Amino acid sequence: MTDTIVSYLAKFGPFKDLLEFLTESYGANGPTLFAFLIFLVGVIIIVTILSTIGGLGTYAERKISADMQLRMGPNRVGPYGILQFLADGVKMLMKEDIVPKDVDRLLFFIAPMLALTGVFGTLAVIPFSSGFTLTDLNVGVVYLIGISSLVGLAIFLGGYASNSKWSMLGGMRGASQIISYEIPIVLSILAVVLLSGGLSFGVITRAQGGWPHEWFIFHNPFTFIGFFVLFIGSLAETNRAPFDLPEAESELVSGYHTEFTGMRFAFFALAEYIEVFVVCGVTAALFLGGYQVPFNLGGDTIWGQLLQLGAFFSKTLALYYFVIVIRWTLPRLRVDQLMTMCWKYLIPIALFNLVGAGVWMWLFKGKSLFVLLFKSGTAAAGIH
Amino acid sequence: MDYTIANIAPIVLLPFLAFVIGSFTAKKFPKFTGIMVCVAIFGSFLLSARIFADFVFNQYSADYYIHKTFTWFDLGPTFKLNLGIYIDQMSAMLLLMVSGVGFLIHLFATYYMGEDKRYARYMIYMSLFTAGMLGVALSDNLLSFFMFWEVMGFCSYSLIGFYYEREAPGDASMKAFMTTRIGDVFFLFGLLIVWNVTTQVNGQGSFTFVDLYNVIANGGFDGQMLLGIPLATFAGLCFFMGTIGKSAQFPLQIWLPDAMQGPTPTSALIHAATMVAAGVYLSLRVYPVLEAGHLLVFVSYIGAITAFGAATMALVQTDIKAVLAYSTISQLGFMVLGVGVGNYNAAFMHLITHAVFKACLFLSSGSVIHSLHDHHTGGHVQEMPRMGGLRKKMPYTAFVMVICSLAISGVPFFSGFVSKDRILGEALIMGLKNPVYSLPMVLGFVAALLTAFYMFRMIFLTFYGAPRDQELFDHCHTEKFSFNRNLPLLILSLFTLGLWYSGSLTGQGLVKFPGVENKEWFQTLIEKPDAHHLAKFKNYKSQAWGKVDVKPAIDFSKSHYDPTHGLSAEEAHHAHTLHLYGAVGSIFIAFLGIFLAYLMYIRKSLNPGWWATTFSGWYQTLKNKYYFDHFYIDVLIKKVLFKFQDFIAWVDMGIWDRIFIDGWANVNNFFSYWARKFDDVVVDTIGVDGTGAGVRFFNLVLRTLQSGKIQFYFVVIFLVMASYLLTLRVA
Amino acid sequence: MMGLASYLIISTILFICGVIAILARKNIIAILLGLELILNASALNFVAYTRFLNNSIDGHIFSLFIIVIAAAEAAVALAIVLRFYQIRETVHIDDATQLQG
Amino acid sequence: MFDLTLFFISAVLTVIGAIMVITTKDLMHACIYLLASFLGMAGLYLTLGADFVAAIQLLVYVGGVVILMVFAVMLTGGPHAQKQNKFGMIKTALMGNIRTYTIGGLTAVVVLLMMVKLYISIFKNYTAGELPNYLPTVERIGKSLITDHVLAFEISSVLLLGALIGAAIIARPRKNRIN
Repeated sequence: MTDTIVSYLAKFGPFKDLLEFLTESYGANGPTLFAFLIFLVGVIIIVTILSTIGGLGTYAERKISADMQLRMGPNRVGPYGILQFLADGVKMLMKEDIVPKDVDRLLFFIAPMLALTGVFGTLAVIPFSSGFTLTDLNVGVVYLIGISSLVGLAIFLGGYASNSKWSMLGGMRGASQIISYEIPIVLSILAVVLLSGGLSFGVITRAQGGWPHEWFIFHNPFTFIGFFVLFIGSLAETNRAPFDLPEAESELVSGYHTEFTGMRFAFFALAEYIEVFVVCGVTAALFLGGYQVPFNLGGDTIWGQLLQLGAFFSKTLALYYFVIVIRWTLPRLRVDQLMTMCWKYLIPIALFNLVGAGVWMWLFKGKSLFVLLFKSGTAAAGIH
Repeated sequence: MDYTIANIAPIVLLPFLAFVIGSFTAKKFPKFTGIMVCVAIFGSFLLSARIFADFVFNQYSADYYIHKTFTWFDLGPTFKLNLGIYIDQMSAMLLLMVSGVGFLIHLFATYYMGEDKRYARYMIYMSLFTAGMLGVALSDNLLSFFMFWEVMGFCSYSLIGFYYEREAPGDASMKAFMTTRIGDVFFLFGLLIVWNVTTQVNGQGSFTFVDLYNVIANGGFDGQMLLGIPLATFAGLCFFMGTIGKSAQFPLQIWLPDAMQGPTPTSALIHAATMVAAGVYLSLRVYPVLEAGHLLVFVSYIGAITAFGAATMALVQTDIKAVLAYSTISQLGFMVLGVGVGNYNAAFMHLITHAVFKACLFLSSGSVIHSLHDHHTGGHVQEMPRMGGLRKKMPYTAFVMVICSLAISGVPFFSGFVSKDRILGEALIMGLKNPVYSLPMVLGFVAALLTAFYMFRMIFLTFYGAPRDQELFDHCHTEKFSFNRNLPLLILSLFTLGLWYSGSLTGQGLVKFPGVENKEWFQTLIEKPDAHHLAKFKNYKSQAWGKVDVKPAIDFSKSHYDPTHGLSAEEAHHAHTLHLYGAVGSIFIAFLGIFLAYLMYIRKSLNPGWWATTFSGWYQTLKNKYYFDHFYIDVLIKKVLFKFQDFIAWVDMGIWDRIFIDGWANVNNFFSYWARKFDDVVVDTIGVDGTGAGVRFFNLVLRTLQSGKIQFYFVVIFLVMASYLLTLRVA
Repeated sequence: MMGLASYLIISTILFICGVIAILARKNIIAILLGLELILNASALNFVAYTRFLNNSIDGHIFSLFIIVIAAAEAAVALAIVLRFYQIRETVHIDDATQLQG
Repeated sequence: MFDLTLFFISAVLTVIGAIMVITTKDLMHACIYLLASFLGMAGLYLTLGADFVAAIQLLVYVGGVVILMVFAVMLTGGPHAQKQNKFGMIKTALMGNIRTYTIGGLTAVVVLLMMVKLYISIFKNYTAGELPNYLPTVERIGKSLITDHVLAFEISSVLLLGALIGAAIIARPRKNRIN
């Protein structure tokens, strides 16, 4: 609850006058009203942007997959088919909202909403830039993992509520997959937390520098492996690519959201794509230096913030691209392979990384490999 | 010379080690064992001789002594027992005599027992016995004295009963052991009294002679009464009973004649020279107690009666060894008489001289018996009536035996005369001075006469006259001079001459040798520890064993011969004249005895048969030893002891068992009856069954509670927690 | 309005709901749900007292431990219930009366 | 004002969730309401300034336990487990005999007394002092976990390991299933 977007904006002129005005008029709860307004506006902006990014995600995926398969991809709607997602959105809205018989009505309605709340909940902590993160909770990472596990529950409930065997199977698979991959993700994130010494995204990002050699990915061999474990885990977390068993078309039609039509399905699909973006953002923030700009151009000025935003978005979209590419290259895993991969490979590696990072911290006093090799102890002030 | 353990302890240890090693090698190497024993005894003889030389020849002082002790028991301040060795002039001489005579007897024994199949076993017991006797001579206190005393008792028992195939030696050894045991019991009482008194006086109980003498010197015994008798008298009596038992004095003399069942060297060593002498040595050592207890008169009476009685019995004996046995008893009587009469060093001298010639007599009688082999019975002949005229067959033995008989009968120039004459002289003085002593004096002189008579009776019966059993005589092969048979006898007979002991042929100074003062060692070196001589023991110091002797630092004054024996001139003259009369009297008696024997057995002018028939009553009494055995066995044991035994049995069975044991039984019954009653009623019905019923009831209640319904359990838990919280006093 | 009392009231309500859930429901898993509620109520109390009374961090730590152990307990309990179901074919609480006295 | 709204929302969420857990027939709905009450609890923790505990609450309960419960429900015969037991007897919640009711009533009374006693004492002598402002608690918790409560911390890690392995072994489907 420390430095949020509100505290950042309050530093600038116009917002400051607004603040004084509100404090005179509403007395004690003036600042809270001010914070509320700012949050309201901020949330609206971020949600709309992210939804468009989600939509563009679908577009991007179809375009890239087409490109990889030497075909055109959508180019009818808007220049180069850029507005394809809007068309899909309208289609979704127009579709008839079918509720199958004997469906657990309460859960049927709640499941999509839970998925969306889970995803949008995580937006609060994603560090777009030093100023524009909504709230830089000092338990940010833990909050994020907690909220994102809601999605897993939503998937399961969706599968269960639609009262059909296939969706039920899809739901069970999805839930178990998400839960089991949560562990390696948490462990690798812990490795980074260990290095940066704080749970909040701001602290972690500030602990990294602008240049790649200052990012955590190259900090020491253990975090390097940790990055890939996190990436694989996040793929599984978002039911993407090799791990997209829950909505494996070949076996379970489309898994847990077969019975959902219209806007409910849109929620699920949107939630999925936004979550991919969120996960890539988190990976970027943790390992690729987040909004850190080389030559530490970033700063409190608007331009600095914009530069930081640019850096963050470029890194995240790069990862996003990579995720999409993986979808069309790797074959789908069997369920037991999925499980053995998680429990017998990823988790041990993640544990090894965590211990390795700890030992590295203790052994080299937190200095990165680069600093150790190229700079004598005194010159570099050490990341930590 | 410095006295360390190395030159004192081996005297006792050598024969003892010979016994220990011998007991292992007895079966396999008998010959080796025999030789080993002789060498051991010779070793201790050399050491004793060395001590004797130092004591008598170069020190020559009456109060020169060595006293080394070590702590045997140390149980705190009240009970601390020190043992050790104490050598003064007397024990030095005794050591020399015992080891010397012992060695010669062992030498003879190798001849005498040579062919016996248990030869090694015999030699081992002999060496153990010698170790015991040497231990007695060396020990500085009554306890180790008593221990070695018992070792000797055991050896005499086992040696008497050596021929255990025959039944007689068994009985004899048992008899000897039992009678000496009676004496020892009283000796033990004496020990207890000494311990008690020394504890009272100097706080720390002790048995050593020196402490005993100091206690008596500063009046430890005075005024103490025990059962109405003054303690000193009682103690003296106890010790003297020890002597009576061991030296076969008047009441307990029955065992010595029977002890002749053992082999002759044993009789020579044990029942002539050493063991019986130990008894007299005991009374010599505890003389102050006897004197403090005013027992000297009693002692002299016992001595006189024994001497006379034994002499009379010896007259009628037909067995050569029996005669010698009784002569031993009477000579011991003379020694005790000497002690009683107060002539301390004469008694000791007679002990030494008697040991020498009696050992020689026994050994020679042994060689006689050994050579007389009866083909019919296969055994050796000891009966004098069957002997006679053996002089021709055994010239050496005959010669030796004659010399020793002359010594024992008190013929002048011989040691017997010197010592016996002094005893009789002192007895004469005391008898004239104090009428109480008159009977012992008369008995002493008559005994001396009889001694001379029966000794020469034996000589004439065996060696002179015609051989009465011709066949036996022919079988007896003539004697060739052999080292282990005849040499010891010759040496022993050599030492029966008087001049060794008194520096003058007659011992009375009739024929003096130049420089007689230091030859008269018996007279000068041995001091009677009577009342006023005890003072010197006050500053006696005992040394820790194992330390080199520091005695030479103190110079002991040389003592010299005092012709007046410490009496005033006029008394000395009076005593001297009386001694002269005594000497002349005893010489006359000796020759009279010999002449009578000559008349009776050679000239046959007196007919022994006549004497036997006219005094047949006396003859019979003498024959069966004044009926002592009869009196003891039939009267004392059968009539008195068995009756007493029955009485005790009656008391034990009748009173003790009936009242206490059985009585106690029905007390138990009573209690057990009520215990069972209580057990049935209370414990069973109430206790056991009661609890059973209780459990069943309680079970009912609990079962309903344990309904298995988990939610019900949760409610109960919740209820209990809530009520507990209710009780909490919330601040 | 946000005083200690309101928090205590909320935790009491939770506690009562937990107890009722345990007592009223016949399905073992429902009982476990009730149990979770009770544990949460107690954890809430701890945090509330830390906030309003002595602000020592121990309250937080204790509630953390409650959460951790409650999770472990839930896992084991459900494993047991699974095994019970495999053996008994039913999860009805009244069938689990084997430990009857 | 912001705190108040957060408090109001999470309190309502928690209480309604808890009550619905009891009243719903369907077990799955009970789990979801439980999830709602846990979310409410997290909110309450936030109002109490315990942000780390709220996060952990979210992570553990919302992320783990509820899903566990849902899985358990699915694996043991679904939400509408048959009301009657093996013998076909329909067991209603209120079945029981005099004994259970008496003890139930007794406990209700006792609990009521306890509550009354507690609240009286709280209202009587608890005065809301000046509340300390919110501080980030993560560092303090981390520090005290490692220093003061390290024993409990280590033991709970062992306990979790035990629970992990135990649960896995117990719930393993056995080869020889006894039907």
